Order: sequence, then structure tokens, then C-alpha cells
Amino acid sequence: MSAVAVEPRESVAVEENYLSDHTVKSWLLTTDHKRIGILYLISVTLFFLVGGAAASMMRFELMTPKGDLLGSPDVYNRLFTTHGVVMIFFFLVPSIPAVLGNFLIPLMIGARDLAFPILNLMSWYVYIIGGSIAIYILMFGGVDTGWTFYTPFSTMYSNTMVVHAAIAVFITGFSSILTGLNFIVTIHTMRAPGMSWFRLPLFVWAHYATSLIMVLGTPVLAIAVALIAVERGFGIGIFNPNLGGDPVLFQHLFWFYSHPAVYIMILPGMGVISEIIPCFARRPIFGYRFIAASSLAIAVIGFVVWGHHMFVSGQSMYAGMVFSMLSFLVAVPSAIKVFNWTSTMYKGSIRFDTPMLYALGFIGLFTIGGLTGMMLSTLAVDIHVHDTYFVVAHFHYIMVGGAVMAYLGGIHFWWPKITGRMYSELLGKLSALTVFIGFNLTFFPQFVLGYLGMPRRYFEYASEFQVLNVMSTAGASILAAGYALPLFYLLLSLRQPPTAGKNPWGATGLEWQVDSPPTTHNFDFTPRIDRAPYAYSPVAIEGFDGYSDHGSH
Amino acid sequence: MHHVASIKSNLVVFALLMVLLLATVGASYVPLGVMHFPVAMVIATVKTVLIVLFFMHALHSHRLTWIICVASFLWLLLMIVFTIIDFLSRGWLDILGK
Amino acid sequence: MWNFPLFPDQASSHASSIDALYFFEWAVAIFFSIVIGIAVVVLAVRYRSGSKVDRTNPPTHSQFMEAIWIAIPFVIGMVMFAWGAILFYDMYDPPGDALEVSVVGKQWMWYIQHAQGRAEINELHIPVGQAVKLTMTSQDVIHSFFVPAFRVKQDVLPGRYTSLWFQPTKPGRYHLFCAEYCGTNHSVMGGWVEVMEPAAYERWLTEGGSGPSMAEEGARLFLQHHCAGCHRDSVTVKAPRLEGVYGRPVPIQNGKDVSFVTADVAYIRDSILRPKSQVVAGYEPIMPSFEGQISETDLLKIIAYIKSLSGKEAVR
Amino acid sequence: MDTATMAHTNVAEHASDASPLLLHQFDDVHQQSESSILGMWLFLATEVMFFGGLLTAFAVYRLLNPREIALASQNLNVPLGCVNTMVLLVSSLTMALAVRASQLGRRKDVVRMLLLTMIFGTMFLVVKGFEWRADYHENLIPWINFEVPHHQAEEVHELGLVPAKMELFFIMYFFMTGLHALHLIIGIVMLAIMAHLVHRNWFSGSGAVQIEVAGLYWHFIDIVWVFLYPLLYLISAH
Ligand code: HEA
Ligand code: HEA
Ligand code: HEC
Ligand code: CUA
Ligand SMILES: [Cu+2]
Repeated sequence: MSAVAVEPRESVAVEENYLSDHTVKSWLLTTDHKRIGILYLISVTLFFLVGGAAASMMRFELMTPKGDLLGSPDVYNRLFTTHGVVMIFFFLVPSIPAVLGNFLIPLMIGARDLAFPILNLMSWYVYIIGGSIAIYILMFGGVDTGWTFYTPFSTMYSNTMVVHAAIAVFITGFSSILTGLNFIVTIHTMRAPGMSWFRLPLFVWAHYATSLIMVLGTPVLAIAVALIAVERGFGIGIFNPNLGGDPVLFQHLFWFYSHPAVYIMILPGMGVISEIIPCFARRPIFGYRFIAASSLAIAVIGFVVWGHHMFVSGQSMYAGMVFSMLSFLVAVPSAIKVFNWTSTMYKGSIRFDTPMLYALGFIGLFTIGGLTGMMLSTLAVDIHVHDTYFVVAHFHYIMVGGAVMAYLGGIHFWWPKITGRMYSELLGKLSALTVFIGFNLTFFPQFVLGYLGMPRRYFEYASEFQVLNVMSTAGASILAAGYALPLFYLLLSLRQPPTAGKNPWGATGLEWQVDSPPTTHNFDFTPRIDRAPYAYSPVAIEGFDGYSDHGSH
Repeated sequence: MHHVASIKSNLVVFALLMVLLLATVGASYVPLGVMHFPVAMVIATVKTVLIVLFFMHALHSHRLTWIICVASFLWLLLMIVFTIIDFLSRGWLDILGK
Repeated sequence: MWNFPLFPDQASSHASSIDALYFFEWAVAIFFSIVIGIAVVVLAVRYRSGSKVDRTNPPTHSQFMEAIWIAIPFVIGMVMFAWGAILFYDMYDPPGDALEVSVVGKQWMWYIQHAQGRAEINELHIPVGQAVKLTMTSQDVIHSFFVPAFRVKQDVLPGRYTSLWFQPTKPGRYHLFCAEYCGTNHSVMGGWVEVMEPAAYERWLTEGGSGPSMAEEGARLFLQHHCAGCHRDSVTVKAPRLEGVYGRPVPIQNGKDVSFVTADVAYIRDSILRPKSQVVAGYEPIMPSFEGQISETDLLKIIAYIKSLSGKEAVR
Repeated sequence: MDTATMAHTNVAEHASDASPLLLHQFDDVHQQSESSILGMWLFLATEVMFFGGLLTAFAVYRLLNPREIALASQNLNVPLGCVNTMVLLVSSLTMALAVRASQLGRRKDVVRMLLLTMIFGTMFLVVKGFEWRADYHENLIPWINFEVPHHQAEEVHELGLVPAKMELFFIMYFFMTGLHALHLIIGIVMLAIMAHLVHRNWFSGSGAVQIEVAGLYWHFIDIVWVFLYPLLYLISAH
């Protein structure tokens, strides 16, 4: 089936690639999008461990109803704030875009780099500055406002390092903005000849939509936290009701960013899934155009549903109804994707390698998370479940069961490309399974707890909730083991020589035509694209016995 | 590669901007009642359109530039309108706190 | 330890209707999860690599299918929206005969005051079968009044009143939680709602020593803060009588125009704290502001007093 | 398995016909200039939302506290604001002329026009500085010395207005104009660098693209002020 005009060059394992230069300086001053992707990979992983450690301590405390294991509620309150802030702003928002997006977008569209490589490096430094402040806060006092920073608690009553936290979030926001800006420009101007919009991989479409949200949403968060810092720092009234302000206004500004931000977290994940499924089903994706368009639809409609976090906040009833209705609309494009992925398996020739297992796990868990999101956007039901563990379960289903699964799936899928190494397939499958089981055991009981009425952010809770909480904690330990596993075998794989070959999965897509690891300039020739993506054929693969080094021969 | 605007057209646009500026200031002294605010905003918008089209050369650039201009303005409007919906409609119903 | 609950008590008139909607939504969720789950498993098994099945011409798109799976979630979504919105409205629109209870949240306790006068902390005693309406505010940060067994929740905000109503249907003792994070002791800011038989409730009301009712307290405060000096006794100061004001439209001087606002709790609160922001037509703006001089709890009492005058005819 | 065919345009080949200032990731100068201009437009979209957050807050507070905001706004100096708007509009004109000169390759004119633009920008800041100084002497600065101006005290008392809400106006006022001034300062520094580089003939051509990009930013600052002026100064001039 291949139509190759030019012989692909034989790849020689020892040849120069983007990883060849080992000096620290070459890493810290690099403008290579692939190296910056690696820098992000390392830093994002560290933050995940920090957030995960906080989660582990929280789950430990919640084994007993009395607040006895961690000593004081102030410790617990700092823990969940740290967990939320770190996991959202320093792990999940940058995870897929800044690691995989950075690495892959230029490769996928046939470019030598992003449009603004120096800006790209700058966004990593900005991120690191923000992150360092976050770590500083963690070590010298902590914050206890929750990741939502609601006023007037954050501005007038908390006596923790709120101003620092606001500054950290403010700064990190700019890293996100710069990344998004870079992606949009790159996708517009740097596509190789023949790479028309409808030949773009869906991963790129998803990142395009994500970048729109980053560019248009993040500045509002920056202003919202800046106002918090000013109000608190100067002791003046901006959101203080006694001084003419309104605390609900802060909630509007905050959620104007933070609802769309949940799509910053899930859209790239959806992009990853759209790459993995056709590859392992060995057939073109079903409904390409609808999946591409639905990413944009989610990004746009996602901007006008933020009030669904505020149904019981004292928002007017009319506003509540508008926001509720629009929330149901935003489910439609998500539904389109889920159904199209499922249909892609029809008449495929499906293989179950680690990335595919993660992708299938994603579909199931995201669906449950999304459908419980529907319950939350139902006005009357949300009255009861708002700020209970039902909400906690909902968003972990989407963010951990969805986005993190997709992230791990993507890391496993592109690991051979990034490093040139294969990992142990057995351990990979084991990790996917462990994560899936541990995850459900951790978070399914929380739906029940939430409807029973256990509020979130509780250090102590009523004793009848204990059994379900113990189940959840047990699940969390399995989950932690599941996450520790890839950390172990992926690092281990680095000790082997790079033998994965250009295209171990037999995948289409430009990134699979360059060396693994790619050379610094990605392409020796300017690629010319002459067909739609995902040109797999399930029939041609009948005699296919395992993936070979050069799938195209 | 780019359309080069003549000095004359630049000056004409500038003159229009000045006229509009005087118009806003003038309008603020005319008792327009509730129309006061919309009038001021319409004039500001016209000024913006002039600057964007002529000084920033949007008139002769890509469709994409147009889309970005309109979209960012629209997004701002979206944010303001949907936030105001809440504050404006509080108390429309005879239910305390709704 | 094994007889832990999996479902909350249904102890208010809202509970069963909300649960019905909740079950409907779970039915939809389970239906779609199962449909997708089964589809994934069946397709995965049938089309696993190496199986002998027909794989020719895998379809790559279908407008028809896309239309179907746009339409179905849309329709189901709109049903959920409408159902939820109608219930939501009912849950906030109180019946006329509701028992009035005032609530003030503060770090970290609930102060609750019954119209008949009895006050309590972190407990709420109410009679079964009787609709109860809460008027709530906060003295410091945002809290949220949450009774799971009643399926009700509402944030309480500083500087503002919000409200909530429910009708308990089953005697018993139910959790009261604070559901909005409010600082160190957020998780212990709560207590119990005690739903009693009406007779027991009557007994309870009086047994606290038949203290003055909220309105009576309010009447005392009305004198103490010299409100009566203008509003009741004065012949020199022209101030409106407050009988019959509550719940009526009041003419407000608005520049040269007069507009009407309904004198609800929020209006009366504003009239006391910021009297000059809305001046009754035909009066001079001479009433002083009482901002910072009356606590939230006293304010609620004075308002209760003014409310109690609503049965009487205004002497304007 | 391939989605692409490799065409024989070699990297080395394409580099040879390029200008020395072409960055390695671009194929040609056109692509490079297009990218920078698009990048700047997107950045401006970000800026719209950045100021937008403040405008939303201001809109809400104006709706909630109309009378205090209107009264507080009367303390601003309308004529000075008007003069300043003119100054900024003139700077936009000179900026546009600088772009024109660079497109025509007249380096001298470019430098001249950029310097003029900087001068007008600085003039704006100076006037603004005087306004702020006057605000300080009139005790209008929140946190530092805010109190209700004497001539308005009676009105505030009579109408039962809340002084804190007037202070709220000034918080928003200083936040927005301060942020605007910060942008202006960044703009002036940027123009200074541009002028220097053009003077040194550092750019190929006369830096038409770079000057154009800088111009976009400058005009945006102008547009922000076009809205701030009526929103803050002209609420109740009548
Ligand atoms: C990646 C993150 C992510 C994503 C993608 C989503 C997606 C959605 N979320 Fe979620 N949400 C969060 C993260 C996320 N959420 C977080 C972090 C919070 C808590 C914040 C805090 O307070 O700390 C939250 C809270 C939250 C609330 C507020 C709850 C409360 O505090 O009271 C609501 C309310 O409406 C909501 C709704 C939704 C909806 C409708 C979607 C939709 O986009 C989901 C759409 C998907 C589907 C519907 C599934 C696929 C569809 C099908 C399989 C077809 C069948 C469908 C139908 C029949 C409708 N979310
Ligand atoms: C990307 C987002 C993300 C991710 C990945 C997670 C992951 C997890 N979360 Fe997170 N969570 C949030 C986002 C996220 N969470 C947010 C936004 C909130 C709301 C905060 C707020 O209220 O403000 C929240 C709140 C929250 C709560 C509610 C707290 C409360 O309201 O009182 C709980 C409770 O169980 C919880 C648990 C977990 C667990 C068990 C994991 C697990 O998946 C984590 C597992 C990972 C690891 C364990 C890391 C692996 C670590 C190692 C291998 C090192 C070994 C560690 C030790 C030695 C300790 N989370
Ligand atoms: C100096 C005299 C004075 C005092 C003291 C005073 N008031 Fe008033 N009050 C007025 C006048 C005059 C008005 C009508 C003009 C206005 O609305 O401001 C008024 C209006 C009101 C209204 C609105 C009535 C309506 O018809 O809408 C309420 C409610 C009220 N006062 C309550 C109180 C309470 C409670 C106190 C004490 C805590 C109090 N007043 C103290 C003079 C006074
Ligand atoms: Cu009060 Cu939480
Ligand atoms: Cu949301």
C-alpha cells in the first residue's frame, strides 16, 4: 500500500539525534521543541509526584472519621489546596500540550520546529519560575484556600500564603498563554506542502482548539488572581461586600477561565485517543471531520457554561438556567467523539498493546465522568450534590480516568519515538490494568459518598461514611502502585540501546517517518503530503506478524 | 508585499479620529439620559474600527486577521454579557437571594 | 460496621422528586455506559487481529450516523435540563404559610433563630409536615447550609440574604453540614436538624423558658436603637409608619421619577443599613445609616418585627 | 504505511537562497513574517481578555453602584484626559507613518517617526503622572490616603452614598490606568530598541515586519485608552 517516492534513509542507531548533546548547558539553552518537550516531561512528572504525595496523605487521613492521623485540620486544608493547585496548574494543564504537543506538533505537520522556538523555551522558564514559587509556598507555610481561592476567605480570613499562590498561578498562566500562541501560529503557518486542514492529524486539531482556550481564557484567570493579590496585599476592598464589592463576581471571573480550563485538560487527551485507536484498530478513523469540528465546538461552547459551578452560590435563577442549558449543549460534541471512536473499531483488525489498553480505559471512564457531569449540570440535582464527594468523583473520573489515562497512553505510544526504546509490554499491560482497577476502587465509592451527603474538603466526617472511605483509600494505594510501575519500567528502558526503529507500531503519520529519536531538524527533506491521515487498511495487515522496524517495507 | 497606505489616507483617518474624540466629549455634556453610555461606546467602537482597519492594516490583511479581531472582541462581549446576566436578573423573581 | 448506608434518608418533600430525577439520570448513564462498554468489548473480540471476519470496506464516515448521535444526546440533555429546571424553581419558591427561621453562619457555627423567639446553635428543631423557610446570611466568609436528608443546600454570603425552604416529612435527626469551604474548622461546622412531631415541637418551643419571640425582641431593639422615635412617636419628624410596609410595593424617589420596589427582606435590610440609597417618595432623606451598629442577628430580629407589623394597616 | 512522499527540496538547498536573518525553522521570509504578524495579533487577543477581566469587573460594579461610581468619576480631569487621548492618537499617526516609511525602505524617516512616537508616548505618561500627582494631593488614592473629597462630602452624606464604593471606583481606575501605563512603558522601550536597530541597519530591508509588529502593539495600547477614556472620565461629565 505504500507509495513512497524516495527511499527512506536507513536509520543508523548511533547517528546524531536530538538527544546526542549531553551537556547541561545544551539542555537549558535549547530551543529545540523536542528537548523542551523533554524538559516539560521531567518537570511535569515531578509535580505529579508532589500532587500525588499530597493525595496519598489525604487518603491516609480519611481512613478514619476523626481527624486523628494528620494532627490538625490546617495540615489537611493545606494538603488538598496543594493537591488541587499542583495537579491542575502544574501538572494536568501543561501535561499533554507541553510534553506531547511540543514534541509532536512540528513532526506531525512536517515542520522543523515551532514558529517561535525561543518563546517556547521562555514558556518553560516561566513555568519553572511559577513552579518554584509553588514549591517555596509548600515548604514555608502552604496555602489553605482550596484551588478555587474563593473570596472573602482568601482575601480577608485565611492567614496563609495566598498572595504568593496568586503570583505563582499568575506567572504560570503566562507559560500556558505563550504555548497556546505558539501552537496556533505554528499550525497556521508551518504546515508542510500538501498538509491541508483536513489532512491534519486529529491530535493537531485538538491542540488547536486547546490553544484557543489557552489564549482567550488564561488572561482572565491572571486578572482574577491579580485582583485577589491586590485586595489582600493592600487590604483594600475589591470583592468585599461591605465595601461595595461582590464575592460572587470573583467566582464569575475565576470560572470564566476554570471551566474552559477543564477542556484544556481533556481536549489534548481526546487528541491522543484519536491517534491511538485508528492505529491499533488498523483502519481509518470514523467520522474524521466530525471529530475535528467537535474539538472546536467544545472549545467555543465551553466558554459559556461556567456558571454551572455556581448554582447555589447566590447567582440569579435566570443565569443558573442559561448556564445549565448550555452545559447540556457542550455534552453533544463530546458524545460525537465517544461514538466515533467506538465505531472506529468496527471492521478493524484490533491489537491490544499498552497504549490501546489505556485508550479503551479512557473511553469507559471518560464516559462515566461525562455522564455524571450531566447530573451536575442538572439544576435540581446539583443543589444536593454540589460540593460533595459526588463532584470529587466526577472530576477525578474525567481528569484521572480520562486525561491522565490519555496522557499515559500517549507516553506509551510515543515513547519509542521520543527515546528510541521499547519498554516491557508485559509490565505496560499490567500497569494499565492496575491503574484501571485501582482507579475505580478509589473513586466509584465517592459517588455513593457524595449522594449520601459527605461534603468535600472535610478533615473529619460522620462515622457512617467510614467503610466507603476505607475502600477509597485502599483503591488509592493500588492506584499509586499502578502509577509507580511505568515510572520504573520506562526509566529502565533507557538503559537499552535505541532499537525501536522508526515505526514500531506500523503507524501512519509524519512523525513515524523520521528517525527514533528524531534528528535535531526533524526532516532531512521537506515532506509533501498527498493523502488524508489514518490511511490504515485492516485487510492489508492480515499477514502482519508483529510490528517490524520499518512497517512501510 | 504589503499595501502601503498613503500619507494622505493616514491623515484623513487621524482627522476622523479627532472628530470622533470631540464627539465623545461633546456627547458627554449633552443630556442623553440612558443613551449616554451606549453612545459613548458606539463612538469608541468606531474609533477602534478605524484604527484597526487603517493604522493596523487589517483592511489589507488576511481573513484570519479579521477573524482574530472580531473573535477577541466577541469573546470580551461574551464574558461581560454572561456575567451581567447574573447581576442584572437578580431580584427579578420574588425569591430572596435568587 | 457492615450496615453502613448507601443511600440517604428521604426526609423532605423535595427528596423523592429529586431522587426520581437522579435515578432517571443514572439510568441514562448506565444505559450509555453499557451500550458503549458492550460495543467496545464485542467489537474488540470480533475484530481482534487475526480473527477470520469480513473487513472489506470499513466505513469512514456517515452523515446519517452522526446526525443520530447528535440528536439523541441533545434531546436527552434537554429533557434533563427542563426537568431539573422545573424542580429547581419549586425548590426555591416557598409556599406562603412557611414557618420563618433565620440563620446566620459564622466561622464555625450556625446561629439559628426561630420566629417565636427561641435561638439555638448548630441545631434546628422543626415540626414535621410544616414547610419551613430559612432566611440566611453570614457574618464573615461564605458558608453553605446543607441538609442531605432534605436534598437542600444554599450558600450564605456576607452582606446579603439568601433563602431556602423545605417541608420535612419524617421525624428524626438529620445531619446539618457546612458545604462551602470556610477555613480551619469547616468540617466540624455543622450539627443536627431535629424533625419533631408538632406537639413535641410546641413543647420544645416553650420549654426554653417562654422567652420573647423574635418579633418581640425586634420591637425592643426598635426602641433601643431609637427607630421608634421617628417611625412611631414623632410629630416633628416626618417618617413613614412601618405598619403594612412588608411585602408591599413602595414608591421610591428616583431623580424626578418614582419607581416601585417590593419591600422584601433585602429591601428592609438596605433601608436600615443604607437608608439614603432608596428614599421613599414624599419623605426627606434624614434617616441615619445603621451600618456597623446592628449585628446581623439583631438585624434579623428588627426585620422580623417590621414583618410582624405587616398585618396591620398602614397609617400613611 | 506512508502518508507522505518526500520531495527533493533539500534543507541545505533552501537555506542558500534565504536571507541571512531567516530563522532555521522557516522555509522562507514570507512564512517568517507572516508568523510574527499572526503571533502579534494573537497576543493582542490575549491582551483584550486581560483588560477584559477588569472591564467586566468594572461593568458589574458600575451596574451595582451607579451613583457612587458616577460621583467618584467627577474627580477626574476631563480636559486633561481629552488632551491625553489626542496625544495618544497623534502617536498612533506617527507610528503608522513609521510603518509606512519602513515599507518604503526609508530608514531615516523610520527612525524619525519612531522617535516622535516615543516622545508622544512619553508625553502621555507625563500628563498621566501629573494627574496621579493631583489625585494624591486630593487624597484620592486607595490604601494610601483615600477620603471623600470635601466638595462632595455633603452630597455623599445627603444621598447616603457609601464612601467605600467611591474608593472602589478609584481602585479600578488606578488598576486599569496603571496597567495601561505599564503597557505604554513596555511599548516605548520596544520602540527605542527598534529605532536603534533600524538606525544601525540591523534589519534586512528597513525592518518592515518588525516595525509593523511593534506598530500593532502600539495601536492596541491606543485602542485600550480609547475605551478607558469614556468609561472612566465621561461617566457623568454632564
Ligand atoms: C478535564 C476536566 C473536566 C471535564 C472534561 C469536565 C466535563 C464536564 N463537567 Fe466537570 N468538573 C471538573 C472537571 C471536568 N469536567 C472539575 C475539576 C470540577 C470541580 C471543580 C471544583 O469545584 O473544584 C467539575 C465540576 C463540574 C460541575 C460543578 C459541580 C458542582 O460544583 O456543583 C458541573 C456542573 O454542571 C460539571 C459539569 C460537566 C459537564 C456537563 C461536562 C461535559 O463536558 C461532559 C461531556 C461528556 C459526556 C456527556 C460523556 C460522553 C457522552 C456520551 C457517552 C453520550 C451520551 C450523552 C448523553 C445522553 C447526554 N462539572
Ligand atoms: C489532575 C488532577 C488530579 C489528579 C491526577 C488527582 C489525583 C488524585 N486525587 Fe485529586 N483532586 C484534584 C485533582 C486531581 N487529583 C482537584 C482539583 C481536587 C480539588 C482540590 C480542592 O478541593 O481544592 C482534588 C481533590 C481530591 C480529594 C478530595 C479532598 C477533599 O475534598 O477533602 C481526594 C480525596 O480522595 C483526592 C484524591 C486523589 C487521589 C487518590 C489521586 C490519585 O490519582 C493520585 C495517585 C498518584 C500518586 C499516589 C502519585 C504516585 C506517587 C508515588 C509513586 C510516590 C509515592 C508517594 C508517597 C510515598 C506518598 N483528590
Ligand atoms: C431620624 C429619623 C429616623 C430614625 C432614627 C429611623 N428612621 Fe427609618 N426612616 C426615616 C425616614 C424619614 C424614612 C423615609 C425616607 C427614606 O426612605 O429614607 C425612613 C424609612 C425607613 C424604612 C423604609 C420604609 C418604607 O416605607 O419603605 C424602614 C424599613 C425604616 N426606615 C426602618 C428603620 C429602623 C429599623 C430604624 C432603627 C434601627 C429606623 N428606621 C430609624 C426616619 C428614621
Ligand atoms: Cu462554614 Cu464551611
Ligand atoms: Cu465546569
